[in-house]
Amino acid sequence: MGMGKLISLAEAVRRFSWDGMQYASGAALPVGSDAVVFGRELVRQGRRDLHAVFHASSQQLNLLAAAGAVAKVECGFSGLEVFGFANGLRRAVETGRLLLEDYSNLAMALRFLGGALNWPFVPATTNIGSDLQYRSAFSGEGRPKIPPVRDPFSGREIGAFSPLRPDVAAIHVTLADVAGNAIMLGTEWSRFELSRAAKRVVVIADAIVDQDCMRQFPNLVRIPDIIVEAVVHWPFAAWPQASPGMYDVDEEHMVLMNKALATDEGTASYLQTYVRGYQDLDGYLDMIGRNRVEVLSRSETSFLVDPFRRWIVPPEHLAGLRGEAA
Amino acid sequence: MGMGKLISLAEAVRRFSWDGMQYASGAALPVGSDAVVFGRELVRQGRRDLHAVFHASSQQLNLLAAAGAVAKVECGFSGLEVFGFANGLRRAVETGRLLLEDYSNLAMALRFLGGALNWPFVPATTNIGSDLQYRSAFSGEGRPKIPPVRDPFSGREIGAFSPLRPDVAAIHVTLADVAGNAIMLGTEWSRFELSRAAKRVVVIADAIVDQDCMRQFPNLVRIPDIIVEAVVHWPFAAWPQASPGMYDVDEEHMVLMNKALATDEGTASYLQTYVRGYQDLDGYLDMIGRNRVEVLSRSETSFLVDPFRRWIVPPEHLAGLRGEAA
Amino acid sequence: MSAAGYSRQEMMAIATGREIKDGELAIFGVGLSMLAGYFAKEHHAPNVRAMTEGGVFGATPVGGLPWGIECNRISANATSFTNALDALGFLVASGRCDVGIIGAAQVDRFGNVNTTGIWEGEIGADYRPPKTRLPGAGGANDIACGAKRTVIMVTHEPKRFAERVTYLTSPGYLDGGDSRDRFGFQGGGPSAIVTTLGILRPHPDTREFWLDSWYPFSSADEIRANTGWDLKAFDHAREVTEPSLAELAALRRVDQTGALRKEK
Amino acid sequence: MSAAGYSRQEMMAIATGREIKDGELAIFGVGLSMLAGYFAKEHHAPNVRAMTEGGVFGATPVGGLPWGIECNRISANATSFTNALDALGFLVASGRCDVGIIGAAQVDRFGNVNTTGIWEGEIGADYRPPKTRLPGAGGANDIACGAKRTVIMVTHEPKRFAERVTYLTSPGYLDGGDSRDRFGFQGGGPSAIVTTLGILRPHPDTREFWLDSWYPFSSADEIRANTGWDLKAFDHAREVTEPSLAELAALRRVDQTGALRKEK
Repeated sequence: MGMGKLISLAEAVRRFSWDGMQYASGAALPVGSDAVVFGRELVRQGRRDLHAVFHASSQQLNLLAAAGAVAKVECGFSGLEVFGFANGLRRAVETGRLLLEDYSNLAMALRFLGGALNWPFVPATTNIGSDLQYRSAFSGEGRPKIPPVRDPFSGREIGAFSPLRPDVAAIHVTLADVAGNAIMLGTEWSRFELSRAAKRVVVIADAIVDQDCMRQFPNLVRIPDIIVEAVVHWPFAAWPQASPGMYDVDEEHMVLMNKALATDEGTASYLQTYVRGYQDLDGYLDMIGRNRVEVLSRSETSFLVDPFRRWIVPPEHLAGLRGEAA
Repeated sequence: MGMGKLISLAEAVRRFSWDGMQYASGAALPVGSDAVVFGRELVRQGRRDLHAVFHASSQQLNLLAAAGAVAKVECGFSGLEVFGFANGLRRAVETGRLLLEDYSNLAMALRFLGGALNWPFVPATTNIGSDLQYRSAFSGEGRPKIPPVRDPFSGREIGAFSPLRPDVAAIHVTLADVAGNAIMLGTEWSRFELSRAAKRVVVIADAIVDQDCMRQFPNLVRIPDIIVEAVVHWPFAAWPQASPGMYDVDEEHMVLMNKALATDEGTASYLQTYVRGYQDLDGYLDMIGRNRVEVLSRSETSFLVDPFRRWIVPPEHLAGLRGEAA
Repeated sequence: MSAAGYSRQEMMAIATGREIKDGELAIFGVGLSMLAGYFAKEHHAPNVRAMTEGGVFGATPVGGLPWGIECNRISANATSFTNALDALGFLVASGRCDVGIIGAAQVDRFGNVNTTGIWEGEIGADYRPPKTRLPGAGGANDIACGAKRTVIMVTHEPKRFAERVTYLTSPGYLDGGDSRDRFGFQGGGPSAIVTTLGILRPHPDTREFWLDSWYPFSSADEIRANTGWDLKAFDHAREVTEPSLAELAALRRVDQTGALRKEK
Repeated sequence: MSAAGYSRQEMMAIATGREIKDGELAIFGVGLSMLAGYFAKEHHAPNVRAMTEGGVFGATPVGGLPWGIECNRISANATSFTNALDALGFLVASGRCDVGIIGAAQVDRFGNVNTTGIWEGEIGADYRPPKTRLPGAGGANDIACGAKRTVIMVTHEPKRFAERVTYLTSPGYLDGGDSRDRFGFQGGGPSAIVTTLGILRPHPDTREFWLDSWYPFSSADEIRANTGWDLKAFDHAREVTEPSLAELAALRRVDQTGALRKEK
């Protein structure tokens, strides 16, 4: 297939990341779909000084912050839901190592929408009148955060959000073909808008499917190949978070990871074991534990993938589809 | 099922339309998905003075204009693509009987988006600098059409679209359950945004499916039941236009219909035969012609419906699901 | 668990759930607010039209409390998945949503909520790092601005009930009176603060939160002692009706993992 | 069909198709512009990333020219269906689309397009009904504003080539020079007007359209006689290369129904 964009995770990070870039990922809530493994690879390759733009926090952002890879963050939610505060992120903010600019979850979706449309600003009818409008962690940069704008019809004043156009977005999807057409199962959060707002898009797919799957379900292909630079195949890419249809949250590792990231020593140990502790996909699944992989795969949501299983390309056939092999 | 909202077409028009209302439909291009049959019923029930808001024209708008049911229109495209000018609409505009306010196709989508968000205005980076901005068929109403607004970040001037919040939207969908969850096959145009912008939504479905279909494919359910007032089952609801997966464009009738609507006599004759010429769904399909129904159903796109066929409720089982029967 | 056979948190969840009416369009956050919402659906509001911030529609959580609002436990039986723009924008910020339940780390006399951070003293004019960073706004700011009314659920402790929040994450009535009006929010503001000790409601004119009711196991005095402003009481203030057996049974069917039964 | 074995419209479609480069992100309207675009894909731009206004991606029309851009003929083998906001907004008005092909009922010396209506005389300050109502803007205004460049396809007749369009539906270079700049459009404006007689291109300074080339069967004089403004010619103006056999074969594979072979 001439349009093949399937490359390895390591290659994707080498080609589509650099120190200081504005990096977007996830766009999902803290326990759901996010390209967590892309963040692990960013740390493995030593990326620094990232300006992270996450719709909501996730273990990826928690890890990147703990590892000192991130200088600035913009997000709508910085916790881990019932798993509590994101300790790596929290520590980096409290010590002043990292500047976190706060918005709401709708604001982040709208800022991606505005970036996708390339608007100069986005109308804000929420976030105004609160400290989300009045306080800015980036105030030193001299750019207003949510300045007022006047509705020309009624004359009333609302706010204006700044649109986001991240340099690179690593987007977790459930299924992709090698050309980059992608299907997300579960809520999209703002992955649809983000995929258009970002200057470059890399999709990280739990499974690769034949393009016939996309032609059978074109309405599910919310990320078309024409906007995708590269496709990475990586099962359990969102681990320890969930991927609806594919696997459940690994509750035990969620707790272990967040506890580790609460201290420098814990972080060092976590990086050693869970970030540098594998060489390839096989090693990664060994690290999670084959038994746990099987248990997490027995999700109540598994039936959501059933209609697509016949098109999933067996892992042993994927090597031949790799773009870089040529 | 307690949440059943399935009612007859006649009942839907009785309950969800009135003279002078702002009525939105279709949101599809002229040969595609549109609730054309809802427009036929509006004419049958003698609705007048409608303010029609159509993303793009269609044979429905062509018919409503020809029948004198519409006083004002806002739309992005007023032709019938390769079938030429929409003669009913064209005549109504040229004689001054109907005021047509022009926007572009993106503008209409954005105005629905703005209505869905309940924004006071929507940033306009297209339509500005052209007569779409400078000329208004509604200038007598004293409200600016696309006034300027200044970007508070850069200081540069762009335009502002007025959001749309139609009183009622009749939205054509491929599949719906009786609670109102709906699946559209083919491009959505702006039906997603319209379904949120409208104050009341009636979905007109080519087929009714069991709710299990929605639970198997929740990502395809872009119109959830919680925003739907009523569901109408009407096969060939978009005829003579196409419904991807269900039936092709009836090219012969597209030409016949548009030719008829080019004159008063032709319109009268068309109304007699094709608007008042049936009593119920059976009569409607007879009117189209059972043979033609079969031919049009043999679409190159039929395979798009295959994954959902097992959940389609046979017509003979639908009577028991009707909300009004109780 | 109290001698009454239910915990303070269970009482709070039930009192919150009673605020939800059948048929309403409602948005629930994660954790306790979701339990309160699904309790209402289970008990007296079977037709409540519930959604999550991410656009999960038609679902009832399976296997206990979801760990997050995008969790597989709430994705296993949804009828529709859309996105955040839809749920928080089209349906909430727009003013279409009837009621939202939000939590608070800190709440003040005008129902303003802080979930962003705790600073020592005033923050001051320029940015400085918080002593304790909290999870931020999430969708709560959008719900506080857009939902027709909000219910704030919060553990009743003096440190949480401040004269003025240090950081105003989600607007209540701002400075009270009509000060909220000038922002043109579609939503009407908080109709109640439901706590582990009782219920506060806004005075119709000043918008200051006054004591509306206490629980069988608490008292007006206990509530005043745990509130950081000079709490006034409505003339009609009274004791809340004790949870019925049916209510408790419904709540515990929803709270399968017993998250609320652990006394805090 | 001319003696040359191809029609004027076929020449126009091929000349338009030659403007499309391989790999570009392109948007095609319905009818002739779609034929020109898919000809390019068939002939020299196999990796052109084509979409329609409604958000149909990855499709090649089956069974001849689609009757509309949402037609089943282009819906039968798509890899993605999204929506108008995506195609016209996220991908075109945003400035991401490389090239768009649009038609015109009337075009003027600065490449402004009218597809809205024909009036007798000036419209005047207030609204008055057109003598002939045309189909309106569709997505053409958005393409004219947002695509990095546009190609205007139009039958070359005096009535269509006006000093100034009566109604300016889709902006070219407005009043010429840098007058387009003040609107901040993401797109650069029309790079060519490809007609049934030849090709006009904008002067780099004045942005007035000048004669760039004529066809084997036409001439500069014929083009001038059919143009409603004083048409200047570039020094480099020359005859267009005749369609190759491969080009004609590719075009006719796309134009299965022979829409372009009927001489107009």
